[in-house]
Amino acid sequence: MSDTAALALQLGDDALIAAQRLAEWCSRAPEMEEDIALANIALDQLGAARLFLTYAGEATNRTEDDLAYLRDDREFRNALLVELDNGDFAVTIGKLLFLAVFQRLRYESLAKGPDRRLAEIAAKARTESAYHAEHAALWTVRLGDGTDESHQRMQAAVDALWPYTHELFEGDAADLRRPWLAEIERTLGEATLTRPADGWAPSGGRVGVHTEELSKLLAEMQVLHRAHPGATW
Amino acid sequence: MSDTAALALQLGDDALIAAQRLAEWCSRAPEMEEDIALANIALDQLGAARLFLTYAGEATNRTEDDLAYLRDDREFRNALLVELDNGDFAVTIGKLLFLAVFQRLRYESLAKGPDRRLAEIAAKARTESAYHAEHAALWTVRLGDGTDESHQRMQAAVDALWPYTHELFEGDAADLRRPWLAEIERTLGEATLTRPADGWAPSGGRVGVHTEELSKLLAEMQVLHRAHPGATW
Amino acid sequence: MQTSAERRLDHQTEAPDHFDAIVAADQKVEPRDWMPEAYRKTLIRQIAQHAHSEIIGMQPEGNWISRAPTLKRKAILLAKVQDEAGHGLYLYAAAETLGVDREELVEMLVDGRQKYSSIFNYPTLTWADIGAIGWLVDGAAIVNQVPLCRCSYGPYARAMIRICKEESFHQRQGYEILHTLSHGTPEQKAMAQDAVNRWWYPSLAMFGPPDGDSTHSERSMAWKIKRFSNDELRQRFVDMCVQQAGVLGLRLPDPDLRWNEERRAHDYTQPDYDELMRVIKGEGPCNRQRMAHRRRAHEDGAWVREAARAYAEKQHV
Amino acid sequence: MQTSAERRLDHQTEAPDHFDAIVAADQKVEPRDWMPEAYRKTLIRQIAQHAHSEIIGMQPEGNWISRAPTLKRKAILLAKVQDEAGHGLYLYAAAETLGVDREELVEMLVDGRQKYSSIFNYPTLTWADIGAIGWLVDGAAIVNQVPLCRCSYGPYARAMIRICKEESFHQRQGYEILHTLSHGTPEQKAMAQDAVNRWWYPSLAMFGPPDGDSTHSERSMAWKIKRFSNDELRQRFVDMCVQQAGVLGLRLPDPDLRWNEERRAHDYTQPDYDELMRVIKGEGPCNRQRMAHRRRAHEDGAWVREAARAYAEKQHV
Repeated sequence: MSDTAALALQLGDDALIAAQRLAEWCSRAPEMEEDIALANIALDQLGAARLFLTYAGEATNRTEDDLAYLRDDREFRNALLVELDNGDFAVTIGKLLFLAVFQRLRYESLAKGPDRRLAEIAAKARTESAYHAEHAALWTVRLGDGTDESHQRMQAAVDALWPYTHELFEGDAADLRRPWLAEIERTLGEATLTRPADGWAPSGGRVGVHTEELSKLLAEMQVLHRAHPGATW
Repeated sequence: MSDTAALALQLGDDALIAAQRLAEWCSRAPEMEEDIALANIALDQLGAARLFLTYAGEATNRTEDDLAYLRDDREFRNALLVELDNGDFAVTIGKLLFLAVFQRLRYESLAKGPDRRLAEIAAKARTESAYHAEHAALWTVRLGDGTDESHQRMQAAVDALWPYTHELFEGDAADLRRPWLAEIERTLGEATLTRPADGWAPSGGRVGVHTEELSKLLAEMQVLHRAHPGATW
Repeated sequence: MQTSAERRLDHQTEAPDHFDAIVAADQKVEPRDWMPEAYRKTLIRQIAQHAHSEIIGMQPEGNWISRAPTLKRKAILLAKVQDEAGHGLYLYAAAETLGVDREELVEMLVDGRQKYSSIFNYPTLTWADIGAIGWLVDGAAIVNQVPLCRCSYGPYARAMIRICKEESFHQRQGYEILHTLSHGTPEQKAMAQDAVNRWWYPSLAMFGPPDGDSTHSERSMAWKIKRFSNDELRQRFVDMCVQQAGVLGLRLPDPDLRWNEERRAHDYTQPDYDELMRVIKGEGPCNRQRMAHRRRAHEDGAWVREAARAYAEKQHV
Repeated sequence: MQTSAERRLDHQTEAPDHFDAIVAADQKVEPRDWMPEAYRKTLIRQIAQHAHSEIIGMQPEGNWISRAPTLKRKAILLAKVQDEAGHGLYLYAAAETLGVDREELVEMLVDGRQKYSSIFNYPTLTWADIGAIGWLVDGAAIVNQVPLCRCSYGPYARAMIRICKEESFHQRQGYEILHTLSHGTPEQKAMAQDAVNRWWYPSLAMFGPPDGDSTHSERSMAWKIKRFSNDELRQRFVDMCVQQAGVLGLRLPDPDLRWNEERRAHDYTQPDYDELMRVIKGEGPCNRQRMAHRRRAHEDGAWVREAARAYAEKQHV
């Protein structure tokens, strides 16, 4: 697999697994407007995933569905952050905030990069990511600066998720951590939340060593497609 | 499929799905002794399931694993009761009480029945069911007559599950309801619980119309087996 | 110069005539207009029930988002379920023009004082159910709803125009799912037929009890909330489906379904109205599950809504 | 005649000699015997950690019960995980002979004051991990535990005899899973090799830090709690695995692994002890998950344990 295809796969997997998790909220969100908003974001992520996966599979003659439905967890390249359980709404918002700010920065950089196809997809996706980041930041501030309970939950979410953010900046993405941190710290500050200390930095997603959650997510996601090999839907 | 094979399938599916649900408690039970006890009961159910499914598949040349892993939910014949979510410990105990007393009565009757193979399996399984019923009754009484909270939870469990017990007595098993009721009412009485009124009686399991839960349970149960068609394990 | 009390009195004495005139002229009653209390109550009940149905209706289809068989289908289904949330919102907004709060209505749904369409108390067992819901359930909804676009209450009529446009899009998607399945592998075709078998009669029951047994109907007709009887709409639906089923290559599970040349319509077997009554009463396969799901979402979200309120208040200080 | 205080004094002055004599003679110290406080504390810590490891160890393997690929494998795995709960119980009982409560120990596990074996902080990613855990992790446990069957403290030694018997059964089962996979389809063989690649070094690390860095070790040797050094046991394990890996047809992921004729043992690459320290400190892939799981089970079960107590008390009135 070429470096470009590998990168497209990684970007696609991040977006796909994020979409799958976000869609779990459908019909369960804290308010109807938020149900719609989360579904929107899931749809954006899914849309980006399809473009990236299509591109990733071209060289090896695999479709977006081949890649989404016929790999097992050891072959997925998403960061661990996106596969973590949704937890409560604060955890979901925390995951989205950390991911979307990262995605926006990454897409911005790719949109200026040498690969034309990646640049095109990234140019489209970055606008969406900017909206996702804004939406997540808004909720982070509301929850952080809302009630005592919401403050405590949002802080707990940020603390629990923080270790998983380091993995996002592995390899080529290392340069993005500084602008990412600046933006995240601003949002946390506005939300009256404490920025956790760096420390434990779990990783493995980029080489296919995931948490125990991913294979369960995939079991559900892939069950129907795999039960009918070669069928058209 | 012969009537006997159909019956064996039904008995096997009840036991298999019950085993799968009970095994979900493994490493999660309220105390270690109970973790062991629930695993024991799950193992008994699984053992009975294997014998029944092996018998059910013989005429059509299918193994226990063919039947367990290669049917979808529309082909499963278990009662809805066993596929319901575990809920809290009270719900699990309620499900087990209702099922095990039923299974014991049914196995007793089959052990005297005309089909030699069914009779043999049933003779072995009824001893185990008697133990399961006793264990569940013990907990029903403890929870019913324990604290206010446990009483309330146990009553809520019994109320929620009661409608699903009617299906157990469909068809040939109709005669068993009277002795089943006698025993259940005695246990509920001892547990200071109210026997719910009869009314809504959901069914469909015996013809393959299940709850939405079953296909998800099967997605997880079958994922690995299905991912490697024809492999030996 | 009139006092405001006098104006109100004037308004109230003149109002009934005005209301009757609007209805008679097939014009729209608007929120500012006087309307009979019973008209208002009927509309609130109907619009709220309709809104609740959209919200509860997210569940059976939502059940298959995680398992959709291709990414494209996943996107389409997710967008569809999202549309239903949107329809819920328009409808709650329409109801609010009648002087109730959405929160109040949601409470009534959650504690069982108001109903939602019984169709959503059936489970979605396979992917083909997503197709069958689109084709049959959305199809029935459209037949029911198209006349509501001309309903005498303006905000409701306008909401329905928007909703009907999206619903017919959804219906086409469902039809297309079934078409693909029925032209796919034998297993896929069997799955499609099985789904149609299970959803046919519940869809017929969506039009409500037979005209003879229908309460509220006559008055709703007079007020031009309702324009056709349950049985008229049901017949229209049957005739439409027969033709489409032919193209799909699927059987409708009614051995007595046949063209009646004299009536210029299909004869068909009525759904089991006793079953419908039981499901309305709460004894469908999924009533408890749907309500528990909704209630859990509502309760689990309480701290979030509270936080949002608290934050908003701080901004206004 | 002696007063009881005098007897106690006698006992205490004579006791150290008696204890030393028992240990020197390779006999068993029993709960009634006097023992040095440090000996008691060391044993409590070690036995409790061992018990906690059995309980936490249920999780990584429990993760695959629902997905076991055949009913037979499901039954074997469920029985195995159940055995681990049983081992936990024997070991807590052994610890209780030293004057602590199980409940107290469980609290110390749940709030992080006591540890469990770091190996269980790695995830089980595929079915082959169940084989690799049986073969390597249980294999390493047995090499560690067989000498404990001769440990100077009677109740611990006796618990270990029972446990070792079951563990070696488990190890054979794990070996057999890997054997079947490595002789199965190419995908299965790859799965087996992948699992061995991931579990090899963590298994080597189960023997603890190299002898030079090992705290507690010397005193435990003198007390005959421990009989061999970490490195001696690790070497024994490596030599055993090399031979078995050959039969399995799987590679051990160490390019420098080779027989050293001079030492009559295999040279091998040491595990990453820094990683071991990080995992012990709480920074393994699954530490938080394992603890959260245990804590949740403990908390969710509180009302049940309370009910059982309340019921038992009523029976005694």
